[in-house]
Amino acid sequence: MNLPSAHQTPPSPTSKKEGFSMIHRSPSRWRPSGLAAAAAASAAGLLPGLARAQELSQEVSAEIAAAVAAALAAAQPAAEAAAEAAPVSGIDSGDTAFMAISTLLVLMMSIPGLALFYGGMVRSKNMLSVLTQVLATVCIACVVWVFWGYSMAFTDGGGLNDYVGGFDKLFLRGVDLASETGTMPEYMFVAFQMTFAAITPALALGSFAERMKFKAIVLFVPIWLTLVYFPMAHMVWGGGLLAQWGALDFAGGTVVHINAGVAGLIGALMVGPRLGFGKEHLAPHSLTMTMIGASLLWVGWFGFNAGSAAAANGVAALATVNTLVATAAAGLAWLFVEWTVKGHPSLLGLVSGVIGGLVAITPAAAFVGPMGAVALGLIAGPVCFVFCTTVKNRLKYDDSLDVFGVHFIGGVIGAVLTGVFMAPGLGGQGDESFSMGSQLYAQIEGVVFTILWSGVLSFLIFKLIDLVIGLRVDADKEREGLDLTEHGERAWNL
Amino acid sequence: MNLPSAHQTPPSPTSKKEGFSMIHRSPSRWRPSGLAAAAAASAAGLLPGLARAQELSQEVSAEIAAAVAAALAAAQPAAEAAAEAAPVSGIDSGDTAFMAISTLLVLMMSIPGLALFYGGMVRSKNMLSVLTQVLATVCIACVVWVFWGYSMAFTDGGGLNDYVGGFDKLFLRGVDLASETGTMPEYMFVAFQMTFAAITPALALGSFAERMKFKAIVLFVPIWLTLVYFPMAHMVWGGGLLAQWGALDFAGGTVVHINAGVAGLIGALMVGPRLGFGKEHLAPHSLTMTMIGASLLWVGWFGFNAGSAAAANGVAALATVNTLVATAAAGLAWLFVEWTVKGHPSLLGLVSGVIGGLVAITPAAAFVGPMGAVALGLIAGPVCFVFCTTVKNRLKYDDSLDVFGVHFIGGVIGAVLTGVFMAPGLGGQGDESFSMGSQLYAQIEGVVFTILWSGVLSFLIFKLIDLVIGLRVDADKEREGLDLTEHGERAWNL
Amino acid sequence: MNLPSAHQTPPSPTSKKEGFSMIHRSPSRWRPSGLAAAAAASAAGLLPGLARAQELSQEVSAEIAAAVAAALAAAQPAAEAAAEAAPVSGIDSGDTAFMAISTLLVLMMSIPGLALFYGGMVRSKNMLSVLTQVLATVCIACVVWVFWGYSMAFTDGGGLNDYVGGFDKLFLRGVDLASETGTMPEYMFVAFQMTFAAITPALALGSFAERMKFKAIVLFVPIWLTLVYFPMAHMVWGGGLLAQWGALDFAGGTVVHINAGVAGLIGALMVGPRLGFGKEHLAPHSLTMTMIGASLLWVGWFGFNAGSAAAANGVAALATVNTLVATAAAGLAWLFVEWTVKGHPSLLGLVSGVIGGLVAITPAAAFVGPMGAVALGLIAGPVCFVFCTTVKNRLKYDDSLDVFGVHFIGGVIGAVLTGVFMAPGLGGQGDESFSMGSQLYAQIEGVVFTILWSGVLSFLIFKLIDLVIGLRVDADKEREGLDLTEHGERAWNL
Amino acid sequence: MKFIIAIIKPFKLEETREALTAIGVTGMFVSEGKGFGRQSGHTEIYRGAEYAVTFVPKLRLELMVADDLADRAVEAIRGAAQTGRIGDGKIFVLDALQATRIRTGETGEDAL
Amino acid sequence: MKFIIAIIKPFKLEETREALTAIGVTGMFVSEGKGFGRQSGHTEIYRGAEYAVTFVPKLRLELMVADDLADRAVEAIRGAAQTGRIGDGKIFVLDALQATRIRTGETGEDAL
Amino acid sequence: MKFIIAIIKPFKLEETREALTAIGVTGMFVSEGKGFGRQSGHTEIYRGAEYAVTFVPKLRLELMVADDLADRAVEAIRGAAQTGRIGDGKIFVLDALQATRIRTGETGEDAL
Ligand SMILES: Nc1ncnc2c1ncn2[C@@H]1O[C@H](COP(=O)(O)OP(=O)(O)O)[C@@H](O)[C@H]1O
Ligand SMILES: Nc1ncnc2c1ncn2[C@@H]1O[C@H](COP(=O)(O)OP(=O)(O)O)[C@@H](O)[C@H]1O
Ligand SMILES: Nc1ncnc2c1ncn2[C@@H]1O[C@H](COP(=O)(O)OP(=O)(O)O)[C@@H](O)[C@H]1O
Repeated sequence: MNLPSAHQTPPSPTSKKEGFSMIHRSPSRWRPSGLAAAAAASAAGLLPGLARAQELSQEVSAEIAAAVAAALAAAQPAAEAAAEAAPVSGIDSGDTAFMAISTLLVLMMSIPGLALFYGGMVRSKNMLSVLTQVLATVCIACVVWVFWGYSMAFTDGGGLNDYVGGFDKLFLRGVDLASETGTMPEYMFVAFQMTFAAITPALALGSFAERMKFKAIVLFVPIWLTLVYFPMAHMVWGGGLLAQWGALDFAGGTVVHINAGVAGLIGALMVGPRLGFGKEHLAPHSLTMTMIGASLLWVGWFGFNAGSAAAANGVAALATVNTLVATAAAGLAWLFVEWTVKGHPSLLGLVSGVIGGLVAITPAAAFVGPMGAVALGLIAGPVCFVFCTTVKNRLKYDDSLDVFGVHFIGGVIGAVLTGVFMAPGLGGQGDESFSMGSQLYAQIEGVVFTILWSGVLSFLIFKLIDLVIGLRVDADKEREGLDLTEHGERAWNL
Repeated sequence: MNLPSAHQTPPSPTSKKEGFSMIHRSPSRWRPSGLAAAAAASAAGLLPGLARAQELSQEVSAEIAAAVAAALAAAQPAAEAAAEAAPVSGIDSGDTAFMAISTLLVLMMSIPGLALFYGGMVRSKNMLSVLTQVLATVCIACVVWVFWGYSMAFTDGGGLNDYVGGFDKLFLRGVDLASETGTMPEYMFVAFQMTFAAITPALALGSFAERMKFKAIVLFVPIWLTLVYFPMAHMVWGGGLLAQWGALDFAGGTVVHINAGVAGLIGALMVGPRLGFGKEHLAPHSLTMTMIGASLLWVGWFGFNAGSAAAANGVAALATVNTLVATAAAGLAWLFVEWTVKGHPSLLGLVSGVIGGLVAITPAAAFVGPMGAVALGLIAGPVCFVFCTTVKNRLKYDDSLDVFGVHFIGGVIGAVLTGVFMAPGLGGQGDESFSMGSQLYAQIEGVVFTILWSGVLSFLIFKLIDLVIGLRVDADKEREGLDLTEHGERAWNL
Repeated sequence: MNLPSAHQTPPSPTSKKEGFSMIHRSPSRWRPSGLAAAAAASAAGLLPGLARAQELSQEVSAEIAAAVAAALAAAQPAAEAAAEAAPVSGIDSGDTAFMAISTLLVLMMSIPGLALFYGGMVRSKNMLSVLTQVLATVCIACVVWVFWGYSMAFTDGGGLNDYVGGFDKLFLRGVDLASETGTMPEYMFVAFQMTFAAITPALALGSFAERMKFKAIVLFVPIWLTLVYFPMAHMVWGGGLLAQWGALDFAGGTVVHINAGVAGLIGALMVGPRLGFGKEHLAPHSLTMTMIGASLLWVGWFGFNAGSAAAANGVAALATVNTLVATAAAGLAWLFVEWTVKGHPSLLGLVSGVIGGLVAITPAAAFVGPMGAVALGLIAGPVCFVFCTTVKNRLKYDDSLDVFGVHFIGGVIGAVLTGVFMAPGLGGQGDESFSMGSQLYAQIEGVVFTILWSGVLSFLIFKLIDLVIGLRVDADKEREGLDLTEHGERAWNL
Repeated sequence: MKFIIAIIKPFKLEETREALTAIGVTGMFVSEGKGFGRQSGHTEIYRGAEYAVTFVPKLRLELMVADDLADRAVEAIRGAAQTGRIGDGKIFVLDALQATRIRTGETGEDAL
Repeated sequence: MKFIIAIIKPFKLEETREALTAIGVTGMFVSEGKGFGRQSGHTEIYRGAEYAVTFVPKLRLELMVADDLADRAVEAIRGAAQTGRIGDGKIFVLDALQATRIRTGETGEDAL
Repeated sequence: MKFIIAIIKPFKLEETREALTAIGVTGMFVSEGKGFGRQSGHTEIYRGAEYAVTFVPKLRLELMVADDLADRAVEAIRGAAQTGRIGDGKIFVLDALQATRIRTGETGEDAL
């Protein structure tokens, strides 16, 4: 495929183009062609997709690049000498600033965004348990990421490279102030990807909220990250299997949302429904908090989607527009469908549509055009609505906060329809070689693989934890609320 | 006038200077003078003010620019060849990163910022109605903007160009990854301006909160945007009438705040006062939420004001300082006046002053110096205080959340005093040709026009909606609260 | 020392290197060597540390720089002429964008971050008093900063320069659109530093919350800023005494956290314990708000720490990673220690650890490696835990919100251990000349000086205010709550 | 003395208090709660889940009055709290043995 | 008429209401509060401070019933609210003098 | 048995509970509310709007006690809840017919 996203390693890096793409940025990177080739080769090693996605619209043939470089080299012998004598940086301050803000936006998505979005939907006696679980998940993920996660996701895995990376960068060995990834410092890339690892397991928590032991969650997160998430990230973004299949995922539809949605559902099924589910009034204790959370998720999602362009450029700008309009369309679609079907346009419906739209646009963020994004939103909103209302009620599983109905379903819609709306005829970024049939095939292949991988392994992990310490709190504790019984605190003393 | 803001098209674009201003940024934009002139011409077409405001402090004569370009061209024939053969990008990654963050900051102003600021001030039974109205407004505006809003605001309107743009970019036709506006991708400019279109009608909602039908709001927003906002944006920022008059509005004092304030007041008068207004205790249900909202408004307002510089430069930096100090001064001024007059320094007073200060500095953000900004704040705080307390109580209109008293009054103060504090003698950015008299005249002309335009059209729109579906909910529903009756939900179940 | 932070002026500026470091950024700054030297000299004057920290990893000898410049000068005589004729800007748009976002992130730390973090921990009857105090402090600090604070901190103090700056830039005299600091506009530097001045006294407020008169706080803030904070900022970052001693403080461990922690403790001791302290249930009224606040503090802290790199580069990226992992480690450490010792893993414990970790990594942010940061967090969490639980209970002082236990203790741990973990053998950024012994000595010297300076002066200020207007509200008012009695409002009307 | 309990619609509190003050009642205690009766509640829908809420918000007044004031107090409440629509509430009268003012220790009608 | 007050565990409200409706009770008033009794509370720890919370959350039902319904109402509550574990609560019965329906002015059992 | 209702200042709860426990009271129920009486309220100002809030926050205790404990209970409350300043509250005593412990079905004084 010729439209890899920022996270992604294209199957056959076109090193010369990459070389140029790095050249035409800033004088500190003007290099004679020999150096350029070397730089290109090294850049192609890990994440050439980064530089590539940035330059989608600006590609110029390598010959011209070489000519420019040669001309300059001729005019500036001293510069060449300097470049050879000293380390030359490929860092772009604008891109680095952009990735810094993207990093903290994705952090803000988890805390307080997701924590509030979820916390507002549980009963007030379980509010703190949700907040604690999300925050602890983020903390655990950060530490595990720099210990072994980054290495497992973004280094060469040798014989296992199709599935997982290796241990070359355990404890960030070898990463230093001079390391670069694309046009940013490697440390920034480490931080940006860290926040993705943090939010993914936190998303899954919503499915089994209000009844899971905190101890079980503290075990689940690092094991699941290690066995499920890091390999998935490697397979999609680190040059593994799915990347080779050509499945496109701009910002994490499969790796993050489908993955978390499946894990959540498995967890919900294994821990069982909440006491009183289907009988008692399990109403959200504060839709105000849910709305704040959803808003911060939307705001933060620019870090997620536009940040996945890995540079402040046209691709990021397109992702920005799409992240606005797909979301708005999905929110409105849910709202109006609910208004028609249930008689009231609810805030919870509107924000649910908003999140569904954000999820759906994630894999497609810069592959589709703005009108494709609107269409995607208009589809995602109502389909998620049907799953969260009718389907869930039919099947009677207790996915407390609809992680499956929103993140899984939204993720699948987005992943599959990326293969449709990227068609140039539909305003997408596919080029003349684009074939909807084969792209759809690759997309569906990616989705199915993710479901299987995440489903089977998540099941085994929950099973193991259940055997060792048990997944669920006592009925009495559940009734009194996890805040007091698990954490010894109370959320509101007004 | 020679100090246009970022949004603004100066009456006679000075294309050569623009050419240079684009040149002295990044090597990818070094062009032989012929290309430079061409680039300048195209840049001058739509939004030359962008590039221009950026360079306020750095203007160099076009002759020198040409000389530089010529010298370089001589030294680099290959570069010239390359530039001719390939598309050359004028994108600056730093500016693009800056506009990306500005875009999401303005989104954050609406949600959750404004939603919480307003929501906290209503009674708890109407909390969700406010949150839903604001979020739905944002969603509607996003979709309408990419459908026809952007085109109506920022394309040439042909014979009607004085008042409104045309339909060349309906559904963003013609905007693609390669389109540029100033030094950013056009998509980013589309996104940035989208967030302004989203917050403006949302601001007006505060005037008629707690009693308007949701259905009426869902109708009001797209109609008002189409008939009132898009033309106003065109007239001030898109090269229309007010731009030609020389009225200055750095970040949206007239287009956003006066416009919304007038629409809000008209709405409040037409829907009538809330039941119990003037008799019952209509106290804010959560000043905590109001304070969170006000804080996020302040934080987000940097996107609004500094972002309006359209580049990460000295102009943006000055707007940043001013947005800090004018706000702080206005907050303190309201606080101390209230302390003296009413006996208590209230939090609501402090945040009201803060918002009043933010509104007042908006049109003036980079036209005045920091001391002018402090002065502006010290004036805006107390004047808004008088309007929200004494004047409103005298006239007995029920502008629920003081949109008129804060946004309209603050906007007028800022718009008019821009004509005063931009005087170089008062530390402002006016140059030797600045004449306070004629600038004041232009400013007042702009304000009066906005009042008339927004007032008349808003009246007609509300009248129409009232006739078709009615503006107001039943008394019983109003008493029970809009949350339960309109949205079927409840904000707090603690 | 050879690893100064962004805020810091190294004892002997190496002007030639600085000259180069400015050269290798953007063509607009390519200057013939004569100009380069001049630029270097001026840059070295105020804040050369800025440019320097940016380039830590990229230092190239000045000779090569000069050669490059000479070669270019030879090839571009017209460019030279242009550069001499016109002002040449050293502004980097990426760095400026980065500092803009850092500025507003630090503002967001105070409001709503800190306000909510603190407000959630008090009883609901005092919620608004905390919010008002924090917001008013921010407003006062902004105004005082542009009036005289910036000048006192960042200009030459003549004979008193060891302790405090002078009055050259009173009311920002001499700062204009063309002024630059490092690679950003000076206005941006003014704004960034303003937000540090705003948060520091706000941090101290937590110690004496729930009983101090608002009037006393309104007096305390400007006096304390003037006598304590501005001189400290000058001594550490403005070229004063502590900078000369070689004490390292990347982002404000001494200036901000130790300083505020000491002032807070003094205030708490002088105003006395709250009524009912040690007897009644003084439980936090909303840990939800505290969690939102802590999350926003974490997110905003990137502005604090990474922003202190003053540029979007590898140093900022390292600070970003460290600010993630030290924090996560500290949060988990507190959580698990509390779980073991007290039986429950509480949310308040987790967020307290998070804040403790953020404080501890502040002085060390880009001086230590990621594994050093994890170690720092693992130490800071439990030590702060012991202070906030055991030590405070033993000594029976009523530091309401543990400003001393978290900010002072965390700050001291971070400041001292910076001298340990910056050792290259421990993954830190110290170079071959690094000596742990002498660095530790400098660090401790800095800490002790800060304690004395802040302690003595804060005591005198509180004493003075107590004599003039009294520090504490009446017992009846304290019992009814400050919200109603001091501010005439009520936080929640649900 | 008589102990009177009244369940009323929340927005009627101020009028009711005024009516009681007018006839000489000097004190009362008000608490919030939810009532169940003829007045139907509402339905709340949260995503897929629909909840029929049978309770409606009400206020509860309680006041101790001298015997001779009891009937007038009942009448005052009835007059002020009435809207004529379902759900207006009830007034209950119980007999009481004793009242004490905590501040002074006075008992009986002096305590009111 | 009898005035019945019942203190119950919060999650037993719905069952209790249904049991009462089943025997013909048409109205009641519910309020929240906290009870002190044999059932022990819990400990909350906030940083260094430990608080033993002796009160536990309970609901309070009150309903006026005709004399002949009183015993059955007590029985219905007992049956529905019982879990058999400590803290189930109490039912108190008081004698009442009068009831008035605010909407209509009806009194006595007609008012219920 | 006697049914005692006490309106007290909120910060006096703990002392009052202890005083009652000391004389052998084993249970009670506490709810929040607002009182109207001699103690004046306060004024809240929100921008232009001033509200005179006539109600002040109070706690309401209710407890059923054996006849012979009633006087001592009233005395205990009075002693513990008194500050001597206006607004200290009231204690009301009503006669009760019956008490039932939901858990066991015990009635009368055994139920307390
Ligand atoms: N038997 C009762 N005992 C206690 N409270 C009652 C009783 N019946 C009704 N109520 C209270 O009175 C309120 C109003 O009663 P409802 O039957 O809805 O209408 P109306 O007052 O018009 O008869 C109810 O919400 C409930 O709180
Ligand atoms: N004497 C009493 N007067 C009023 N309420 C009481 C009394 N004793 C108990 N209660 C209420 O009943 C609740 C349950 O009582 P408790 O002694 O804990 O258990 P049990 O109901 O099993 O006897 C208490 O929480 C309290 O609210
Ligand atoms: N007649 C009454 N019936 C019920 N409650 C009363 C009555 N009078 C006073 N109260 C309650 O007692 C509280 C204290 O009464 P107040 O007159 O303010 O002071 P004091 O207790 O010193 O007489 C009031 O706030 C109210 O809740």
